[in-house]
Amino acid sequence: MTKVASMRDAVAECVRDGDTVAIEGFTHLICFAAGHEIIRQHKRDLTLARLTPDLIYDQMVAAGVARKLVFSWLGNPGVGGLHAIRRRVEAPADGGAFEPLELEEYSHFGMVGRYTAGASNLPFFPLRSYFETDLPKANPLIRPIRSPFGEETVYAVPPLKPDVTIVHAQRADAAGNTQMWGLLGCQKEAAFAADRVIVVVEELVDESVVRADPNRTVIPGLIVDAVVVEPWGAHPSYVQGAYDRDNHFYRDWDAISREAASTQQWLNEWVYGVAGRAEYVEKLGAERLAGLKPSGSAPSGEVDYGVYK
Amino acid sequence: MTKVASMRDAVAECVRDGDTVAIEGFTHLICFAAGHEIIRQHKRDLTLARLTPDLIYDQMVAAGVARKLVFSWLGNPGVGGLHAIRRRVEAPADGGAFEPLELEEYSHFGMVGRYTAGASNLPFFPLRSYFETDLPKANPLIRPIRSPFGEETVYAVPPLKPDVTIVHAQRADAAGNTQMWGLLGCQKEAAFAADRVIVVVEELVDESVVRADPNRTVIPGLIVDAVVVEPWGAHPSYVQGAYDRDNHFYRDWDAISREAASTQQWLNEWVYGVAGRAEYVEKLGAERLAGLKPSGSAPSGEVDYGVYK
Amino acid sequence: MSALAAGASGAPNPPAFSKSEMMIVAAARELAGQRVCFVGVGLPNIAVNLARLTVAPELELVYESGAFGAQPARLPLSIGDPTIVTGATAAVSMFELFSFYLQGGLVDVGFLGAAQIDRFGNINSTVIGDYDHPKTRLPGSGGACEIAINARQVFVIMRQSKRSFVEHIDFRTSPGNLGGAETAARIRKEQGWLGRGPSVVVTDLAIYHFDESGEMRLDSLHPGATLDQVRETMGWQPKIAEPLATTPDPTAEEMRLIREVLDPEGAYTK
Amino acid sequence: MSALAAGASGAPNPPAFSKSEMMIVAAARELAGQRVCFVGVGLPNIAVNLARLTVAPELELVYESGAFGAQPARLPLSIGDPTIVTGATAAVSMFELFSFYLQGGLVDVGFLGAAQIDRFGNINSTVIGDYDHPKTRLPGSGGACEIAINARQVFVIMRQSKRSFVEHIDFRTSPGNLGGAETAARIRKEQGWLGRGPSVVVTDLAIYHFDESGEMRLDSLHPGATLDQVRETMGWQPKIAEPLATTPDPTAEEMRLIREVLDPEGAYTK
Repeated sequence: MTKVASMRDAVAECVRDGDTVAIEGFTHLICFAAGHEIIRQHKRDLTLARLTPDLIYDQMVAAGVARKLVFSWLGNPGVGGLHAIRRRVEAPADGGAFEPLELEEYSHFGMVGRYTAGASNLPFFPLRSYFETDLPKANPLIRPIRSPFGEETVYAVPPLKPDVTIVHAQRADAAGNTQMWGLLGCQKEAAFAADRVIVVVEELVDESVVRADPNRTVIPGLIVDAVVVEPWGAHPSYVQGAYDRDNHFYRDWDAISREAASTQQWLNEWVYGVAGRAEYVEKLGAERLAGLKPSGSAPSGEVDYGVYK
Repeated sequence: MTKVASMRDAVAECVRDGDTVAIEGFTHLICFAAGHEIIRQHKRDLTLARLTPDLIYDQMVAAGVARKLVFSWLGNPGVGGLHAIRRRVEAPADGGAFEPLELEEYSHFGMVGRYTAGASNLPFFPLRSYFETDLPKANPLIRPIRSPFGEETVYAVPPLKPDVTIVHAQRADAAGNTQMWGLLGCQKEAAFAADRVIVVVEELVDESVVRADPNRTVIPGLIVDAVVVEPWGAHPSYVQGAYDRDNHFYRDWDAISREAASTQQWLNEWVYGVAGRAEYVEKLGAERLAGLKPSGSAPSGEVDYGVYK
Repeated sequence: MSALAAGASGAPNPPAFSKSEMMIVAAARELAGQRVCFVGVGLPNIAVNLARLTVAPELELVYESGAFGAQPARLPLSIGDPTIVTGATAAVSMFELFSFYLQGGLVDVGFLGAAQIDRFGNINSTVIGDYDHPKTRLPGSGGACEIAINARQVFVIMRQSKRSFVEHIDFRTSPGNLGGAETAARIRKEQGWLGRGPSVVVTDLAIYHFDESGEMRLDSLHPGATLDQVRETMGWQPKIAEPLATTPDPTAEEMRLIREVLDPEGAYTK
Repeated sequence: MSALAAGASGAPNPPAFSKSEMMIVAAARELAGQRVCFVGVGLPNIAVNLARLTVAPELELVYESGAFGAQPARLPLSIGDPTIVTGATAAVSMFELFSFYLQGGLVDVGFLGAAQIDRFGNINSTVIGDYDHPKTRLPGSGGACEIAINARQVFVIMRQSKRSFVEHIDFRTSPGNLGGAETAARIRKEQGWLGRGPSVVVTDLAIYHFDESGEMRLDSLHPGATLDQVRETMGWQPKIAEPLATTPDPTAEEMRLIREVLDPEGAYTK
């Protein structure tokens, strides 16, 4: 039974107003294509969870889809701040144009622990972070817990169970068995923690490709609701082996997003103004895409699983 | 700097009387070669940790190296009991010949959680197991812990930090960067939890082989003390892609181990009577080995990491 | 276990079958409609593989050892057989398996064997006798304790005898319906367990399900088995369904699959 | 940051260098003898790569994003650059990275930047002003909170100013020596932390270490920087080492590596 769907259908069916949505991927494999489709479908009141909101949530916040962020590091890596988000965080009272945005803040490991607890049906996840910091005061969901062995106290974070998790990957089969390589982030934990999962891939492959290397499978089709085939779907983020991070765009965004008007103009052109990712890719142009291709191939080599009859 | 060592030197240097030793591997990649060397070196008073003590710990217990087992399932899978261990567990008082063997018992997930806590420097690991069972009464180290979020109580197990963990794998480089495929068990968690790590491999490979596929690396050289190259070192367990489980031996062991005398005779012939694994393999004979080779090759296929200059 | 029973259903040329074969077939049939099954060592291994070839073609097998979506080229001799990895859709660590698949609630049916079981489906697989000075030291929990708690439902497959079907088990390794359905349901709810506990027990003589009070009820006698045999091999007076069914004989196809495809050497069915 | 300082060491043809370059070089030198370094975003990225090419050839880089033993073919522009994965010895999940590598105690040196730091090395990277109504919303912890707790020692690299070197930080994101060495040592011991806390702060003007009381002590002034400049850019009166050293100029080789090999576009050193 195939789960292959268009991005439009996958988002329409899986993402509902008011949902908690996690588009994960740590620097790598961030699915901008899905974020843009959520904007185009005018979803509202979303709680957006991600370790690093990155440009994708800055864009989604600017487009008005979100009422809350759950995160651990809020910035444009190596460039600076996220201006659309900061506009709603720093001036909630005087700037009548901007509704306040609720923030729920952890550390990286705290977010990883939250997804892990969510995926494991644990009521909490323990970690050594937070002791003697102000984070538990800022976020009352970070709570101390005493070890039943000895005197140590650690902190606990609650499970995070997104309504929808969206992950990008190099490839999947039609049943949703998904393989990825390079930086793995917490794509797996976020997917297992979610009620619904959309996998977006560069390439749809035959089941036999997946079955040839079962240790490479990160997400089993069992938990996947839709498989969307969307080449370049992670741009300006990247896909190991397929294309590079578009660092120029990350820098350009700093200027684009400094004013609400220029931000809206960009959204009009690059999100509302295109029907979907294929049109966006065409608009980027062949030259830009070519500049993002790896300069060469770095094959993994093969291993042998052996036939046992 | 190479960490390649002979099994004799690796065991002599890393395994000390009184140590807690974990030879891990769930059905797959169980390093019998290391267990036999520990017997030959007459190590004493070891605490042996493993989810499934399997034949290897039955042999080590019969040889008198152990005073305690930490485990979750005590049997010869698909065959029956472990007789050498049962002799010491079931008749501790009347059988003067056999010293009692201390048992510390968990469930599979409890053992996995213990290694995970050990590897993570956590004072405990929480899990939903044990509630309304007699296991916490039998083992006071299984303790209830109340969630700081809501009314739920889960159980906690304490960290397990072996003095030495020994894992078998398909391949490693001389620095100890280790790759394996097939069933992964809890080799990784047990290795990260340990103070010292011996990796035993079928094949020593150049660093470039490991670096070609960084996602395949399960154990980094950083935590490895010795790399022992010992083809067939897992027999009668198996190595995915290299050789099959010797199910006949697992069945034969049931008869061999039923009496203390026949058990000792087997140890004399197959452990004390050989200098090391190479001689053991020669003794097994070409025909037996040939019967254990996979019937064909099942290549994983390659993926491309891309060159980014 | 080599006792053969003639088919009792009046079908033409009923195949002869052993008690073990009947038990495997009955267990396999109970899997109809299930999706994800956690496969432990022993009889469950052949029962689930039979189900996949008959009543539950969509059944996904999660092996306790970490293989998912296995397509074994031979009947795996153990749950750690290399043939369950080659060609599987995923091979994962035990941390992932127990955390995300089992405790995370993805397993519809967990199979358990048992040395002792009581009327509420509580299970002992640890010791016979006193824990510290056991008469018989059994393998212990393995994954049984967490399967009982986390699998959406639990199937038990075991041979029955006065020593195994007992009024009081010597050690509770895996919780069933505890002291009855009410307590069990309350605790499972309060504690956020995803599992609903035991739902079926298949033995060499009969099939049991659990009634509203959480107690085992004899629902179907295997062909050739009698109520007297059942009573003689239980430590309590069982509740009996009205009417009491007779388990349909293994079909010719089920027998062919067991004997020719799944277990030609008779490793499970001797 | 384009202010150039003439070399003060009297070496022939001393290369001109910027304050940022001096800061990177000084941080790199502090890594001599270290084995495993956790690499965060920004300046640490270039400092550790310089150290690996000079004083610490055995240094193993653990990137926060999950790459270990990276051999980047270009200077990674971010900690998530694909070039740090191709040819690495391992690429692991963040769960594994934070659980086993960092919290497990394998990281010798963790690098932190900061928006504010106090005399005891406590760090703020969350907000300026009130948490609920901030004047400036900063990125937040990322991994900084757990790096401060778990790395065996912590190096801080940041530019100094009255706004960043403050008597009281507005928010404690990462614990340093808390209220002093005694409390910090007690808590770290009682709680089983493997980290010993901050050990060095490198700024654009100077190098600081921490004395027995856990307080930052000015140990070395960079060439061209004065005590007055230091005092004008700190919110407290710093302890000053006797004698106060002068940081040796960047060597020609260090400058060549920064400008020609590591950062030819000047992304970090502008």
